[in-house]
Amino acid sequence: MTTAPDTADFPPPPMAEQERMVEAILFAAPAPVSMRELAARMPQGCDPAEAVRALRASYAGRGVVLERIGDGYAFRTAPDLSFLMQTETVEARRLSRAAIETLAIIAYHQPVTRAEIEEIRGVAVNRGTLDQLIEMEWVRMGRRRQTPGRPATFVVTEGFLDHFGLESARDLPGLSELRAAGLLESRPPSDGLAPPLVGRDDEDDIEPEGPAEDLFEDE
Amino acid sequence: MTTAPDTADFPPPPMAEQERMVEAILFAAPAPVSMRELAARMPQGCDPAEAVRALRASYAGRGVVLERIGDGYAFRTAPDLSFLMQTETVEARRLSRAAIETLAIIAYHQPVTRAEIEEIRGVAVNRGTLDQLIEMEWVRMGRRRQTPGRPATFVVTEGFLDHFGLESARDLPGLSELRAAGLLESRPPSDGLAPPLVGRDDEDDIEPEGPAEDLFEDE
Amino acid sequence: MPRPHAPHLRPVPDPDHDADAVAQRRADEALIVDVEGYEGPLDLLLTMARTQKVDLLKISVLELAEQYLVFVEKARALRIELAADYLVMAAWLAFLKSRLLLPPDPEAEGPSAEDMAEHLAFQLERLSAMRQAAERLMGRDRLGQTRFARGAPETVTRARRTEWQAGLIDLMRAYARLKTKDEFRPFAFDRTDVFTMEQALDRLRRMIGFAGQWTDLSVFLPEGWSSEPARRRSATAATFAASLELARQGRLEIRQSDTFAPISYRERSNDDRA
Repeated sequence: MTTAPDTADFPPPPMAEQERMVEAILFAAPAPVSMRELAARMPQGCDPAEAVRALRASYAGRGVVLERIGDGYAFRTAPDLSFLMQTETVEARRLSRAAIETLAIIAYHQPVTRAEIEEIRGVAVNRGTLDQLIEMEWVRMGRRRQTPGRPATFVVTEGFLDHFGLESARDLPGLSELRAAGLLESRPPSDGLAPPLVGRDDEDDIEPEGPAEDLFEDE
Repeated sequence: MTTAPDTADFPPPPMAEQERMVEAILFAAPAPVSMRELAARMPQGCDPAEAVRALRASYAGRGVVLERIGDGYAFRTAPDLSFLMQTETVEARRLSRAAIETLAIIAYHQPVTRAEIEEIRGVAVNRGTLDQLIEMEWVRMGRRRQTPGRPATFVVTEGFLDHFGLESARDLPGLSELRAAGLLESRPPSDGLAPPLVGRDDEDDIEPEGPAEDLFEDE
Repeated sequence: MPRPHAPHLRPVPDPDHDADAVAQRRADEALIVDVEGYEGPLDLLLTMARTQKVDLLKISVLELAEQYLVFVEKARALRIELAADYLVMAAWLAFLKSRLLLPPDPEAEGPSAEDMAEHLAFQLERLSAMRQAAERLMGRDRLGQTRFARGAPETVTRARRTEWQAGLIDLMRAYARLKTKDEFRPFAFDRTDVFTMEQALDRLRRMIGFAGQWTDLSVFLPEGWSSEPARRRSATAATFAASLELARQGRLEIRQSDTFAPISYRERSNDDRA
């Protein structure tokens, strides 16, 4: 390094100032900065090695650490805080009718085989539907049924009970309760026809928007 | 599965830890991060405002400082160390005098309409000038003025504050003096009071395809 | 004759008289040469006002107007083409000057000359202030010039999490829907056991001619509709209704001997119809 005659006469800045300089340079640099480059950029007489050492110490245990990367030095966020380096966007979505029906059948009939689910729903169960419920951790595989072919059974999980606020799957309301709640009506409500008045009060509490829409919605 | 109820049961991390988190998030981010975003990224129950306050104090006088910019916070190198940053200095886009004046007028008079800018400068604002400022993300459209014709207004952005190192538009240099001198008052010239504004002809040379308003129609 | 409120008024100096005038002329000529460099008349006026070396709010607008008018005259003499707005400003300033020099006309409408002059001074001061503000702004510690952002920002990964919304009520409703699927079917009128009046009319019209004598209603019921009660009821009702229609048209006669006694029909002869 060439020493410019006029600057060589000045004493180097105090170490605290040199530390500041290294801090700013490393912060703004797009890539790790080598000791040589630090020395070239800092005023004459500075001791970048010492400044880096001091700076490294003062960042110890902080949210940002001074790392040596190859020949250079760079700031990086502390590894234990990497979980903060992602933003999570939560998207609320409604389950498909197929999924909620399959889930209901598993909850009411568990352990239940796929064939049984299909029999109750009257349509084939899409592989994706069961996968989705399993991925959501609301459904898991139970024991295999001891019948020919030893089919797998499905049961609901703790997570399911937690989500739906149930102590156990046995707490699910039975058919008679569903009927009392107006969820099981023997006559289809049709347009312009008022639903039966009996039990309307309870029903209102449970489903203020009325049952008719969901019953005939397209799958 | 909902995670919120589970985490709410945990006590928030100690303040020193929250400070580390804010430090890591702000260090990693290229643009200012708002308090709201900090809160969203940190665990439940954290107090990012308090953490920012503590962190700001501990960075005072360092080579890197924690700046407040509009709604957000960001680390920036200390201005006194700019002499070390020759390699990082980005060639500033050369702004015309018209662009600089227009920018200042928008900053000090915001929200301001194009007609008001023209009234202050005494010449028509050509579209290229506003386009340039908008493209640089220093200026954006504000609400339309609720006056006949509902003219668009212009305001400065957070990018402007960041670029010029301002916490808010209230911190513009000399703002209170200008206001006290009545120079920021909107004095709509009544008929015959002010010299007429000409110069639309020049503008037509620049933008033969029509008046500038069209550009900003979709607000 | 100068008016008391225009203290800065002074006669236009004779260009060849003194050194001041020479300097003034040179300045004016410099302005003319530089006219391309000005952003319009207000900008030029501001430069001229600066030569008065006073607080902009205390400038003599009258003097400024005269200076400007002299400038425009010289530009013309030098055959320099001035843009329209310079000429409009000249006309406006000439008007203002005349009003400042004349005693106020009590009949005159609109703003007074003083108001106009004051507004011009305000405009000049405001433009000047904005220029200073712009300078101060550009002189700040600007990002990328003296202040720097993180050179290697770390990427924030964006994770998408889907939160499924389903409540117990959805679950119960789904189950209810399944368990009552057979009962629940879209309303459709069951036509298999219904004999319509149209069908009955058709049948009756064809058969009545052959019957000849009084014939019991049951004979007219279609085949297979007599045994099953629901079907029989439907066919009986339709046939009876059809018979009423034919009776109305005068094509058959209806007879019932007693309440709930069998109903019988016969064709009405042409003779009777007449």
